[in-house]
Amino acid sequence: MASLSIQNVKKSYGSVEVLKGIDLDLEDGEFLVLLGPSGCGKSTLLNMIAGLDTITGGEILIDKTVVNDVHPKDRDIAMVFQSYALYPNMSVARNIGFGLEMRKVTKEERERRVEEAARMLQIDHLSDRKPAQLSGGQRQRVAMGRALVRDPEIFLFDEPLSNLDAKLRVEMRTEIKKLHQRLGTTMVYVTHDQIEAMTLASRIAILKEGEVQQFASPQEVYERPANMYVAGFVGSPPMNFVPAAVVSENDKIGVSIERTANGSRSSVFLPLPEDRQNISEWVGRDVFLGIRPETLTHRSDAEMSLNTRLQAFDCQVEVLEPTGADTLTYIELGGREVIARVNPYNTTEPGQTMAFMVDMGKASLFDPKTEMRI
Amino acid sequence: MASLSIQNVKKSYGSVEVLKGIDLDLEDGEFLVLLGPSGCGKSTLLNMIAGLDTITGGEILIDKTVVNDVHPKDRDIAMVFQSYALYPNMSVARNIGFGLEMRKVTKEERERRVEEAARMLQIDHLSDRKPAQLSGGQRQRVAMGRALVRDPEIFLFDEPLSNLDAKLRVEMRTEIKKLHQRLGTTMVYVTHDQIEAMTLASRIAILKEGEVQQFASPQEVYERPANMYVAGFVGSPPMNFVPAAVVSENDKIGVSIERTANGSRSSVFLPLPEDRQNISEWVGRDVFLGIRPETLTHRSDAEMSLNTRLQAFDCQVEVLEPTGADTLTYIELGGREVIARVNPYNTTEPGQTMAFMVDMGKASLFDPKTEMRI
Amino acid sequence: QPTAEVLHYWTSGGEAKAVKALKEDFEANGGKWVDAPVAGGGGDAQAAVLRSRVLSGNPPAAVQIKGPNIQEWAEAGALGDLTQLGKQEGWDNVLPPLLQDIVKHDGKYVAVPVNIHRVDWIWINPEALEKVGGKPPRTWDEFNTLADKLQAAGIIPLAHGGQPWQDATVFETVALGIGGAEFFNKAFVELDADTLKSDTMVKVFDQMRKMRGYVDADFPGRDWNLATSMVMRGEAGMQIMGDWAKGEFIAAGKKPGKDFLCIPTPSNGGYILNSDSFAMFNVTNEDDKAGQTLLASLILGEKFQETFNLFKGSIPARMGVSPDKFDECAVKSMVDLQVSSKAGSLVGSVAHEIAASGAVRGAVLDVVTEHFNSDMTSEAAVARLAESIELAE
Amino acid sequence: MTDITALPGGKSPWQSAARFGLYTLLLLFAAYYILPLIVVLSTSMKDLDEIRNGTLLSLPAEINFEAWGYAWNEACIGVSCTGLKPYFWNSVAMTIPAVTISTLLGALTGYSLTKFRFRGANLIFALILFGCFIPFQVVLLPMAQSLGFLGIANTVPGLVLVHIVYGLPFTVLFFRNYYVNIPDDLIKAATIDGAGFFMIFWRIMLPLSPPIIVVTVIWQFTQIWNDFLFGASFTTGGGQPVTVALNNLVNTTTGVKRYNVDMAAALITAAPTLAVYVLAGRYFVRGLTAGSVKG
Amino acid sequence: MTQKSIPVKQPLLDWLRRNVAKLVVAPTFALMIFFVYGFIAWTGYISLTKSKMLPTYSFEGFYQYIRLWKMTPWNVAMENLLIFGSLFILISIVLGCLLAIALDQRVRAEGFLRTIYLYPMAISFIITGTAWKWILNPGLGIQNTVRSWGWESFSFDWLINSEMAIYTLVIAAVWQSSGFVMALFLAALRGVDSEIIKAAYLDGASLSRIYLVIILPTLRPVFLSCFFILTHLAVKSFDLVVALTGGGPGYSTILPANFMYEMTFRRNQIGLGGASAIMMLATVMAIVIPYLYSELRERKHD
Ligand SMILES: Nc1ncnc2c1ncn2[C@@H]1O[C@H](COP(=O)(O)OP(=O)(O)OP(=O)(O)O)[C@@H](O)[C@H]1O
Ligand SMILES: Nc1ncnc2c1ncn2[C@@H]1O[C@H](COP(=O)(O)OP(=O)(O)OP(=O)(O)O)[C@@H](O)[C@H]1O
Ligand SMILES: [Mg+2]
Ligand SMILES: [Mg+2]
Repeated sequence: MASLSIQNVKKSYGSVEVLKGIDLDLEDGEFLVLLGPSGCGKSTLLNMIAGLDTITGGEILIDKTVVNDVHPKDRDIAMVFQSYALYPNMSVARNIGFGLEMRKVTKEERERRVEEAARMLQIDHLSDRKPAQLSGGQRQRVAMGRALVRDPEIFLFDEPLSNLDAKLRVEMRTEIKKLHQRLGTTMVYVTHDQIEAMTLASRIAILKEGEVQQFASPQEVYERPANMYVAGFVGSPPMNFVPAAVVSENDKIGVSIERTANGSRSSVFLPLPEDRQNISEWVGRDVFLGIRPETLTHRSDAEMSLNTRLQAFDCQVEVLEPTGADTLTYIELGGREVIARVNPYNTTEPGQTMAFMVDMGKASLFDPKTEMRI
Repeated sequence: MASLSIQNVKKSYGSVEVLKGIDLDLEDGEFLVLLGPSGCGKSTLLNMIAGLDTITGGEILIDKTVVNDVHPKDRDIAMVFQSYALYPNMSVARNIGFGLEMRKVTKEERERRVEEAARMLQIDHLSDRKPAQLSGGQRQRVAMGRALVRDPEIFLFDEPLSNLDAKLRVEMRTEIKKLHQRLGTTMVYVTHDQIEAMTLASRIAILKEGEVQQFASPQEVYERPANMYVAGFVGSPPMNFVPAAVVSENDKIGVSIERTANGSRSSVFLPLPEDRQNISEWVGRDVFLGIRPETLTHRSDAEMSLNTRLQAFDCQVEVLEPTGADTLTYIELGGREVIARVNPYNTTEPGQTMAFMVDMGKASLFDPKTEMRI
Repeated sequence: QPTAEVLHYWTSGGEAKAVKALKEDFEANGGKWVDAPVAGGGGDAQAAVLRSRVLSGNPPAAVQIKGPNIQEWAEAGALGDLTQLGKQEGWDNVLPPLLQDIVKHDGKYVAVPVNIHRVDWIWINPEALEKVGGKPPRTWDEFNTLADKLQAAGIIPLAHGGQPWQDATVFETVALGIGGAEFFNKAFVELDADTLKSDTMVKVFDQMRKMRGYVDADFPGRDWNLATSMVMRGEAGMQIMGDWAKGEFIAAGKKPGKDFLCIPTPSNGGYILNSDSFAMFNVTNEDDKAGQTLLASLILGEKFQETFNLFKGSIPARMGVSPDKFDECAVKSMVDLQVSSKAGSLVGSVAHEIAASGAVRGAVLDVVTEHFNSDMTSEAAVARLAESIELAE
Repeated sequence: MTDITALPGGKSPWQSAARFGLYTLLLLFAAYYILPLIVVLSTSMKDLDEIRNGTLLSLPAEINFEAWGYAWNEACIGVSCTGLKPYFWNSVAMTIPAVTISTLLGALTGYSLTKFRFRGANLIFALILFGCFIPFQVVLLPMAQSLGFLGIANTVPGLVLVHIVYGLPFTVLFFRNYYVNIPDDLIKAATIDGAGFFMIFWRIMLPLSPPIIVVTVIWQFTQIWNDFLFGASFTTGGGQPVTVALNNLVNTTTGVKRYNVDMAAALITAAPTLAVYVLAGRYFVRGLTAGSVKG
Repeated sequence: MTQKSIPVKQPLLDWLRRNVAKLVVAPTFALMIFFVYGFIAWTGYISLTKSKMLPTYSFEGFYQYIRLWKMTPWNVAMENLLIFGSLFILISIVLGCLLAIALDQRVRAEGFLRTIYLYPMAISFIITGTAWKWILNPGLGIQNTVRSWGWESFSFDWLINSEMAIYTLVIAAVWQSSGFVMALFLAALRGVDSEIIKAAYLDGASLSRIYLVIILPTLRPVFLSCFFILTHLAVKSFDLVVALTGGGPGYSTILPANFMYEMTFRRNQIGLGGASAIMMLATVMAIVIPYLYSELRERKHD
């Protein structure tokens, strides 16, 4: 276990700057998820932590020691690769034990540790198989085993679940979570799946084009996204952005939005909760109102009576998308298509008007110019 | 547009029977989703509908005509492949127009239709690119365009979204849905993603090992799964199966489940709603109680007062998995790990006891022997 | 127009000039010459071509083959009949009987001989000879003495190329010299097992072992003409080779008797004969037939026999050609031929496929060359020779 | 492979020593491979005196292309002194159709075997493939008979046929292994689009094939151009390919042996295949990856 | 939209459509059946006759085979094939592999070196044979050159030494083929998943370990391909002997192909030649058939 500190790290391939100065600080035992779209430089950063790629600028510290010039094998790091990178010619047991073999661990000790890791991952019955004879999920476990057995200072995961099917992905996600809870080792995990990021991370770093957009806990990222990019990237279905104007009505500051109800267009005023009344300088200006689909749902008087931040309005339903547990209901707000997450029992037909409520306590406002959170 | 009828269709490769007698009937304009795990024979069936694979037994009828011996190109079917199967050597426009070219449509007509399709899919600015120069989502659109432009009787889709990332998948799903609403063409869609199936289908056929498990509307499949396989396959997180005993208490038939509360074990009785009281022959026998995570949630007295089928109980929380919109809460019921979907604001710490409620109106009972729905 | 496709392997030195002379003569007489040279290996490559041409039903009109091969092709019915032309031109009267035997099958002419080569020549560099004060050897013992002297003087005694047919060439001159003509024929024509295993044969191989000692280290694979030029340059004292070697000397502007000496290898008036001939294959085309007739009659014509053999270094196949223009070596060859023919010491070459069929020749070559290139004992070689010849039949 | 030399902590003096050793090894072997070419090239540019007096490995005193011109235009092959020129064009006339047809047939066959897996396709492939291993000497005689029967013995078309036949196993092998990796979905898509067998081949498969076409063409071209056995056995006289003429030329001497001419002639004979390798060698390696190596 | 109807069946057209692939394969297949299998059968039959100058067709049993195996040159040829073949294959693979690994280290001028290693494949031995003969000839080539540099006792006379001449064939054959092997290996090395190498680095393996323990074992298919390509080259070798040693000294360097050629064409022993050809084929088959079998079985599960 070790702390990890990344200080103004840069990376260029030729004239292309792939990482533009990354700063991240991790405590001992933290679980960092690097989240970002394809090509944003996640793998590059991970490779640099592992020492598999040189650093163009900045410093990487493990346990407060600069490791820029330390060879990968001396960094005491284990990594699980996206393609698993199992050695195709070796048996499962040999694959897992190879790192120990290279480090001259005695045969008995090695066998003991390999067996232990295999049992933990429930692949002990596969010890003699070759990787080609394993299913995707089993391969993934072997790759994990190879990292586990080493008992390193830091674990690195490069999209370890992206090759698995949806069902297995959920299972393995939970296992990784449990593993971290049990071992408490510092982990860095790369993914572009925001659900994985949310469920696993103690802190998330969201990258875009080689820059960190936000570095915070999952809850923070979800509830108070630093900018529209983060807000749109995290959450599925994504946050709705509704063009709105900040207005003051009856001494309350709120937003005014265009909407269609009963076939005619009109605007609706949604007051902001008490703790968000401090933005008087924005009155009269346009903003984006960010609403997550699950905070925009069918009107329930019972709940409204309990929570004063819930605000009701009517709107015409355009498309319905039942997903089983919920029905995604598409409405038009402020000229944009907006998704509401509605209980399947409370839906109507497309074209009908329906009563909605929105939790303004969980809404965000964004500056349309800078796209930053207000 | 055309109706499609699949009558006792069988397929064997050598001695391996891949499809074991499939019966499906589709009206004009329906959207059929074939859902099933990898290797269950979905692609095989689709290929047989398209005429790309011979039929070992049974008949396929398009518009009431047997097409078993009709060449694919004469069936007037368009297909979108999982790998997209774009012609790498042709430009986007050429790819889209190739089917028309082969059918000797005049150049002007062809260009007109290609342009129209490209505009509809918002890829008209990419006409001159080669597939290698496109992103995944763009390729997917081109593949769609190639099918669209043909204006066929039936569309076939073979996992068209499985190569896309999560975000894009959601977007494209909606577009396909809209497309179907606009064109009204009969569509057959293969996937192993149950969310896609639920949101797109007018009817779902769930396959397992070459046999249809259930053929019904998405709602029917979700709410009244024919057996535990279907119940477990559809829905994410999947339905919880809790071992329970059917008992009669105070003249009400219900189920009795073991659970942990306040650190000690006890059993809880959950009465079944009025309309499910007709299973007196099961009293005293063991069953599986199927509960979907979203119907098992934190106790809300407001809702319980409105809905009498909601039943409350306490239980000890084991693991928490926040996904942003909801927090998946793991509890132990009847000796099994059970997932409840809880609002992030209503969670406690692991190890604490929490009050839950379950919607027994949406619960299913299964025979542990046959695994069929009771 | 008379046309003749001529398949031959005369591509080197004097041979090439000689065949050119034939071509010019043929064309001067209105014929159309289609040249089909197949170089390499003294006819090895040509044999494959010929076989494939015959099998494909499209043989060349005239093919340079010789000895028992002619008989075998005739046996297979592949050769045409020139008897009529032969009668017309009186070949029976002008061809030596030995040659008639070679080119006739069942009493019919199927081929025409071009020349007579003598195989058993020693080519000597007179300067080298003078330097060691030796004189041309008349017995193999003298040969050995001379060779020893040359070796002592730092001159390679025997220029030789290590190719099976060259080894065999030396071998047959030794065999004739030590065993005599009767022995030679008994062994290699009648394939008499006792003779093959006789003590005389052991002696022959003993002499071969000596010869091996007179050869320089670099000999394996050397072409014969390179060996010849070693003699010319004085690097080596002697070479045992047929009279085609003379063509090399002449082509290099050397004069017989002055710049080089030709003497027969030691034998009791023996003469090893080699003769090139053209076999006329069955052709159906009238032009080709006319070409064959024209070619055959030209080849046996006095004029051609003279010009051709002057280039080639050999002597005419037909009798009655004036020796005036021929050099002293050739004249000696002509004289010796008559003498040995009468004395019955004229034999056909084994190495050059006159006396023995391809298979027997090959068997002999195998053993001779194996013996020459290893330290096999003479006894072992003799045993191997008998066995190998038996297998070849 | 990854750039292992650029790893952190990897720049030790030991590393530079290894690097030096690496280059020494590479250059040493480069010498081994290049030596015969240098010998041939330098000899072809020397004059006869220099050849006789100098050592074999010494470089020519001055560059002199006289022998080249002589070999091309004047050298004697048998009795005709035409140089290699006419034979060179014979080879061209033989190689081009043989390469084209065998490549095309190989492509079609490979396409049929992989994309239309009818029953027995694998067996047929195995049977065809076995043809790669047949020693050519074995077929000379029956081939001669067959060519005679077909009436194309001793003609260029006959030779073309021979080369097509014995080139086919290789071309089929290359194309099959390449086409196996092209997704079947592409064929299915085109079938649904209404394209027929040949249309798919022409419009989809061929445009995807350049890498393997390069490999096949290079392979076939060198094999056919360099062939000696068939050329020597099935042709005579003026119709011979250049390799046979080269052999005849080298063995034809009129007086002195002109080694410089022989070597120049050898280089002229080798020029087309050498050029192909130097110019397209890169695609060759690349195409091999795509075509014949799996795993 | 107009009503489109499903067309009626057209029997002939349908048949053609269904069978076009087979029809396309047919000519190639027919050519192979006739020109490969037919010819093998013909040769096989001829080997059972007493054919000499020209083929004859009267059956004689295994007479030629018995003769064949009694003949010293044939036994020498087979022995030579064994020595030459095993050395040639072994050295070519080791050298090709070594060079490929060396070239894979991001060396400068890789393209240039690769071309140099590869070019011998482009040239026939008919062309380079003379050059090799000179280089290996003690009086002209390396020995002479080294001696002229002053090392008088240097000796390299394998070409003219009947014990060693077979190794000169190996030298020249390796020269010609190892570049090709190198290309195959290089192509395969370029295809190795770089993540596997990274993983091995993290596991603490050194470069040589990585190649030895991880990369080379994964190249098994390439080794196999090379093995079969080289085997068939070895059995087919003919030009090489003709150009370099002419079978000599003596017949110490002949190979079965040369023996067969000599018997068939030079010694008018077509039957015997046929028998030796069949023995050569049997040698190849013993190696190739198991390979083809495993190759095609493996493919089934792709
Ligand atoms: N060796 C290289 N040379 C040049 N550019 C490179 C190299 N490796 C990566 N890149 C570029 O650097 C950028 C970041 O690559 P990286 O692999 O880190 O992306 P990523 O975030 O891991 O994406 P993905 O989710 O697709 O794995 C990409 O634009 C890529 O093209
Ligand atoms: N050509 C074939 N020969 C033998 N078996 C085959 C062949 N094609 C498919 N199969 C087998 O048939 C079964 C069904 O295959 P199919 O491709 O229809 O599955 P699928 O449901 O589409 O799976 P996936 O979701 O992975 O695409 C599989 O077990 C497969 O192994
Ligand atoms: Mg990556
Ligand atoms: Mg499929």
